[in-house]
Amino acid sequence: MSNSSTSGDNTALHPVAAQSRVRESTLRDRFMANGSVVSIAIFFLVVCLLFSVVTDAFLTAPNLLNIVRQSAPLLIVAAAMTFVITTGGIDLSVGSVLALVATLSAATLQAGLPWPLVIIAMLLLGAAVGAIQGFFIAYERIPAFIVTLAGLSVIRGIALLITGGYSIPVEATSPFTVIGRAWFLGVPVPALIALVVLVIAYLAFNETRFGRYVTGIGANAEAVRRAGVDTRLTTLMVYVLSSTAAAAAGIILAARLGSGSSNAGQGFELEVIAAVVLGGTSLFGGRGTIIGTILGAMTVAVIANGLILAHMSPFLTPIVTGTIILIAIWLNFRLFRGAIRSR
Amino acid sequence: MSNSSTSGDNTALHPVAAQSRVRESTLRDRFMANGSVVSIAIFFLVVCLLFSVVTDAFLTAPNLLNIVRQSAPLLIVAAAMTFVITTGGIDLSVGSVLALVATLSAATLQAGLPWPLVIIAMLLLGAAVGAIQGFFIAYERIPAFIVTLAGLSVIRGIALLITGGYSIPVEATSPFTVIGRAWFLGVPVPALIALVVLVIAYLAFNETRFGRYVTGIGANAEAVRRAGVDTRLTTLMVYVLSSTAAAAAGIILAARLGSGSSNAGQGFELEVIAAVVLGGTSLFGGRGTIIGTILGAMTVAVIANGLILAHMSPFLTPIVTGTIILIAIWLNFRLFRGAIRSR
Amino acid sequence: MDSETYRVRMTGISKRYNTIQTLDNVSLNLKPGEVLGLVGDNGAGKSTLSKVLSGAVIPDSGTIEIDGKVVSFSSPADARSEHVEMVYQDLSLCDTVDVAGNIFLGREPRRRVLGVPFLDKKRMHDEARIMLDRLGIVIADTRLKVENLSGGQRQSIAIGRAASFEPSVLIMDEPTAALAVAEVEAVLDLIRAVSARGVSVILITHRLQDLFLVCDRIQVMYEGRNVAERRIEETSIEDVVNLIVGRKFQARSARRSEDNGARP
Amino acid sequence: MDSETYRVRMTGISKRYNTIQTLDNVSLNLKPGEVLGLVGDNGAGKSTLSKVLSGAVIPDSGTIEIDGKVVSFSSPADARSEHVEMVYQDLSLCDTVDVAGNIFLGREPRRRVLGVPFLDKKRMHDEARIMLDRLGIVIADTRLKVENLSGGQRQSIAIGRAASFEPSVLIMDEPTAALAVAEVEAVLDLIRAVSARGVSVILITHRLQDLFLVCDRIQVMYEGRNVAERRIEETSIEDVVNLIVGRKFQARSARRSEDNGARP
Amino acid sequence: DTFALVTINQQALFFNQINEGAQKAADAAGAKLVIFNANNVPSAQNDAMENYITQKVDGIILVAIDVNGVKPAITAAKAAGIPVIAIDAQIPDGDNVAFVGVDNTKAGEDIGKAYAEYVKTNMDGTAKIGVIGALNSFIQNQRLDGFKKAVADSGQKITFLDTVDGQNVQDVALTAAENLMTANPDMTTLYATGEPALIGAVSAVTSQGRTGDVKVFGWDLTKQAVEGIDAGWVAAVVQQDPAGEGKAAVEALTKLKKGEKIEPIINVPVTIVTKENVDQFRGMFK
Ligand SMILES: Nc1ncnc2c1ncn2[C@@H]1O[C@H](COP(=O)(O)OP(=O)(O)OP(=O)(O)O)[C@@H](O)[C@H]1O
Ligand SMILES: Nc1ncnc2c1ncn2[C@@H]1O[C@H](COP(=O)(O)OP(=O)(O)OP(=O)(O)O)[C@@H](O)[C@H]1O
Ligand SMILES: [Mg+2]
Ligand SMILES: [Mg+2]
Repeated sequence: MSNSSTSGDNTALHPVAAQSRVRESTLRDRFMANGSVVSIAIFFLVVCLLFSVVTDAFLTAPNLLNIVRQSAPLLIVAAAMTFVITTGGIDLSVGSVLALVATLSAATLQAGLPWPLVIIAMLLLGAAVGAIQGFFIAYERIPAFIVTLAGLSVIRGIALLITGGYSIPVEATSPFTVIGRAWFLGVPVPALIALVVLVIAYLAFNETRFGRYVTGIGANAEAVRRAGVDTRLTTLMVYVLSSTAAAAAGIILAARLGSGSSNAGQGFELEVIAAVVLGGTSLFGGRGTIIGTILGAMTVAVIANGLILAHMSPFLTPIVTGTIILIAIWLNFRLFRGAIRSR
Repeated sequence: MSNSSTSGDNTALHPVAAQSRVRESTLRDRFMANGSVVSIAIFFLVVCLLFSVVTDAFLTAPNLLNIVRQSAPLLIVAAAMTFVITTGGIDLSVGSVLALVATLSAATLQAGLPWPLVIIAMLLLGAAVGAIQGFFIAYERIPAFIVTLAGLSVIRGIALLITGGYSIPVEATSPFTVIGRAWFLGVPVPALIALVVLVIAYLAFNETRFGRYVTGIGANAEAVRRAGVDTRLTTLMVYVLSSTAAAAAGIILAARLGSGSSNAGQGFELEVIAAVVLGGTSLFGGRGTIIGTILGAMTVAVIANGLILAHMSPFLTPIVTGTIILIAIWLNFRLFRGAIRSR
Repeated sequence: MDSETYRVRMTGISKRYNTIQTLDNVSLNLKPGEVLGLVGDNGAGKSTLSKVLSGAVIPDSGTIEIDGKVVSFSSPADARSEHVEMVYQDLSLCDTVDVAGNIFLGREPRRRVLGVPFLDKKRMHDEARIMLDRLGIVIADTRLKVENLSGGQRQSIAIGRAASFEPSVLIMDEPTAALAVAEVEAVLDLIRAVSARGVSVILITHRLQDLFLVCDRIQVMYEGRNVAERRIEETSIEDVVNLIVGRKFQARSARRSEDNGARP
Repeated sequence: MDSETYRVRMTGISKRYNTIQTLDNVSLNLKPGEVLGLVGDNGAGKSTLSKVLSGAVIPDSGTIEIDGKVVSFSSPADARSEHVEMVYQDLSLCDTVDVAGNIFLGREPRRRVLGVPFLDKKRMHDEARIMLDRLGIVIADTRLKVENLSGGQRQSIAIGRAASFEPSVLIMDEPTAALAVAEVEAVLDLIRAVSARGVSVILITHRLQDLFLVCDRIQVMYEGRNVAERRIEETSIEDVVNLIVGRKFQARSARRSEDNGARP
Repeated sequence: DTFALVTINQQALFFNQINEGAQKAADAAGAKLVIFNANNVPSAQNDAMENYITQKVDGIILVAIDVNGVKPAITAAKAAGIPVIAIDAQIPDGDNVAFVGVDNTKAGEDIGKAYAEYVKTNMDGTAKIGVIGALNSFIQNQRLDGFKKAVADSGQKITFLDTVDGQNVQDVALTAAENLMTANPDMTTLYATGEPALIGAVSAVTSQGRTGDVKVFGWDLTKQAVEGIDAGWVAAVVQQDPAGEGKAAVEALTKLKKGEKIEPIINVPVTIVTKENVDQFRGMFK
């Protein structure tokens, strides 16, 4: 090979290896890389700090435990919804599934079924509802929005039909109510259940193939399919997850309220999706974070709690809530500009 | 140039020009190409046919005019929402804007403002609300879901604050009510307004640069930006459109009901989005159709009307509605399999 | 020739998309260890044909035999289980997944903790690093998401993914389009190495000079049809150019580059 | 040389993405009618540098002069108004928009009906057809959505878009990567034609032989820095290869292709 | 004959009891009753009434959400010769032929008086009260206003703490009530303006372990409320007679059909349920 290069050096033609253009990643880099989670974390802390200063009651153990107990259903369903949204899907039917399970568990308990059986049956019911919806979405390729919107309507309709509009009481003496009301090691049982669910969700999302494929499907479903993954089954499974989580939330709610009503969980789907999106998961799929979702859900719960503790007029509450969220997110986006993608 | 090719023919080396591999597009091809619109059109016709057979009253002029009058607000806002969703965005605040405008127009009329001024002021208010939300979405790059969810909360909160939870009556003698109740050339005025809005929306969507950029932003916002288009302004404008449309709907509603209530338009956002998605517009952006949206909205309206006329038990109505929609869409997807993308 | 000696036999493959007959009765044969160059004009149907073999596209008609056995691929998973791997022209990467995750997509190594199979991320990153080094590509960190990588870096990831898992048929759809000179050499070396191990390779490329460095045979497509097949010894760049274009064509960019430096 | 004679002068351009210094004090000069070949290894920073000139990326520091006037591009619209056009490596097409719509994106011809400016779709389709024919690409219908086109067809649309609107600076980032042989020729002809009209062209490519057919000058980047510049008469493929790789390198795929047909 | 009943929702016992009462009366009169559920959407009520008018039903019974917003539809019905009877919420200056139901402001005053009396006798005349309302409900706002008026008139030392919005949904009301109690540890009484609010209030008092020091007042009995009354910490609940209202409305329409005259206001009395008279309602919640 003829060599007409101007440099005769045998190894390096220009002095490049001397200095690397890649520097070690600093703390700031890692902050920026996880911009959306850091952003909601800061926001959460600021909100907590604010309410600790403004009200006396906020930073007391009973109040904090109250908050986690109240938000257990939200946390559980939001964790599952993170999977759904990360695939680029959506599940609008969770509020209806919650209502159906709440009424059905009250009704079956009233009919004399033993409580462990009721719980198992309800979770299976949730899984079945999710599988049906997932079938239409994953195998028949109907947009998730349409399928779960139809589901929302049908499932709440069934709850209505079962109860005839009455709310069905659960005997306060039934061991079933333990799930919603009891304490264990100084922590409310619903909070413990939520904790377990969240840990499992975190591991499944970040440390298993399933979680990997969920992210991949949201980013490029065809690429994942071409990699030989059964994307349809994976997609179906996320809806099974979200419906089962909604069923668990319904059980907890019925146990806590001591009653199953078909109007339970009205608007719950929006609340759940809001928590997930606030946490930094993208509605376009491919980017999800369980930690963000937890922070998003807790932020919503803390604001609702704190405003009441601060004796905010109920007429001002929705205005203040919306404004706080918007302004805080905005400040955080300015802080992390460039690190966070709007999509 | 040395020629070592095995064929000596000077023009064509293989016989290809003889037969073209592209055939004329047939009617079926064009059907398939517009799969989602054809699908919802068929569905709409089937539903109409069904109710014509099942009920006597459905296929009467007064009833059909009723339907269009009732669905005017839905049609107007859904047309605007088609733009929003086609950019890949979403506007959850339309129901709240509708309520705010309905209450404010009743309140200002009561305060003695002349009705033309009220209408102009309300439309401007809608535009301003849209511009504020659009600013956060387009210029500050906060996800549309979060911005408009905060908007939903804040704006309805303001409506609630203004009315104190009561509804404000509009004098039945005020010319303002013409907008909602009068007839012109045998057609209800709201229907005429909707018609004008729809024609303009159709032209803007398909025949103008603005509509082109809306689709382009949904498909690949960065590509449109690189083509030198001010994508931020375009994005802001779609939210101005949707809020202004919601304001117009609020005016029509207040005029028709003769009352402004902060309860108006609860859940309206879901209804609107459902009509748009049912029509074949993709929630992921880049694919939108105004004709589909019109058909989607009319389908929803016809089902609601038909079930009432058919004396369906209210307990069964949600179940039947959801089931009809799901099954019909499913059959259509099977029919047009391959022609319709699930995203 | 006895069909038993073929690794792949595709016969009568046709595929229509709405108004366009993308593939029209196309055949393709491939022996073990053979490197086949598949060339043709833009839109000739090369990618579609190779996607049929990788299971990503289901043909309207036609049969596929692998090692003499008729197969019917209803999804890429089926093709993968027959050890058919493909580098797609559009790369098929998940933008929000990191480099190692993309390479191992669908085949992530796992380790059991308390009986639960978790991803073995350390192994993924270590092995990904080795694969990338073999392709000579510089990527600072296998934990980077692929969305921000350069065109060539992305392409290497797609190649690494297909080549690293013991394929018996390896389809490469314009694998070197975005690669710089040293990386192209590495890919050509890779093709030589795997074919020496008995892997059958289909190489689709518009860099015609590369064909003569690695291919045993060349097949030319034109408007969705087979039009010619040549053993590499029997042909020349000029011949191939003419076949692709469909008439005599003077392509200076594909000619011998003796006149380097001379401006037109 | 007097700065007045330059069409483009970029000096001291730097850009950092998180941990990686993608561009480090890079300069680039370009005279009217000149064709500059910009080469470098994968990930060297070629695309990023050209995006800075097209306004798609805002650099951390550095200045850009166009025709002796300092400009500051805060968006591609600014660059377009200075007649800088670019073919992006990722093509930047809107998949759900049709072929003609993509070519005219941002510059749609309009006609007034009752004073309202509607799109002049007929003109768009007619002119798009003419442009595509000039590039020698076969696309059945300009009403097709680009999402289903082949890789080469998509690339021609991106080229047609940038080249057709009287640019004064035309940047082409690997415009021929997916093109077949005849289409490559057409693009090279196009480059020659526009540069003859006084348009300055920056051509980024890994097909080194093409550089010698159209370029006046070659600039080599390495790991985000300028490392060499050569007039085309003073260099050879081997030299360029060595500069790109950073050491002496034998690239048979980039060598004179005299030994066509000889297997390794 | 076909009568249409346009209701607010079917998730509160109250409305379902109206439906049942009306259904029974219709069966007795040999008429057909069709029911429309507006799911809390005001304009849906308007739409449904218009649909029934085109279908020419023989009479419409209406439980209005937005009392002003249904007026045009009522006027249209009158013009079409279809009588409309309003239940539960009176239509101001409406064209409806009659109103059946409770005067909510008045009943709010009644429970307010009972509350003031309770505070006077059992709590030495001082109390702090929190309210769980439903801001989007016209009649529930009336119940609160009447209550406040009576309390102010009573001259007892009663402080109104916060009002929280339960949005007429049980679980929302529960969370709001729990937070209300945390915010006001010194609260001694609670007033809930509707059924979901009362269920939420009762669950919250139990879950916070405040049954010893918080007395609950409210509207619309449920099983949980009855148990609270038995235990003593639910002091008084306004019980309406929704079935009676439904029945009265259908009967009025039947009378009209026969050409008889009816009263423009048909009052259905409420009962304030306390420990003394709870037994007569116990049967409803088995
Ligand atoms: N999914 C599809 N829908 C419609 N048409 C398609 C689809 N896929 C491919 N085509 C059409 O089939 C033809 C062949 O496409 P293909 O991608 O196979 O070409 P190719 O030979 O790989 O070209 P290139 O060299 O440009 O990559 C093109 O005209 C393309 O428009
Ligand atoms: N938006 C971004 N975020 C983070 N890193 C980036 C971004 N854009 C480019 N880079 C990094 O900068 C480096 C240079 O990228 P660039 O695309 O300019 O390379 P290139 O010279 O065009 O390479 P190729 O020949 O492969 O196209 C790469 O290492 C890439 O990972
Ligand atoms: Mg191809
Ligand atoms: Mg590049």
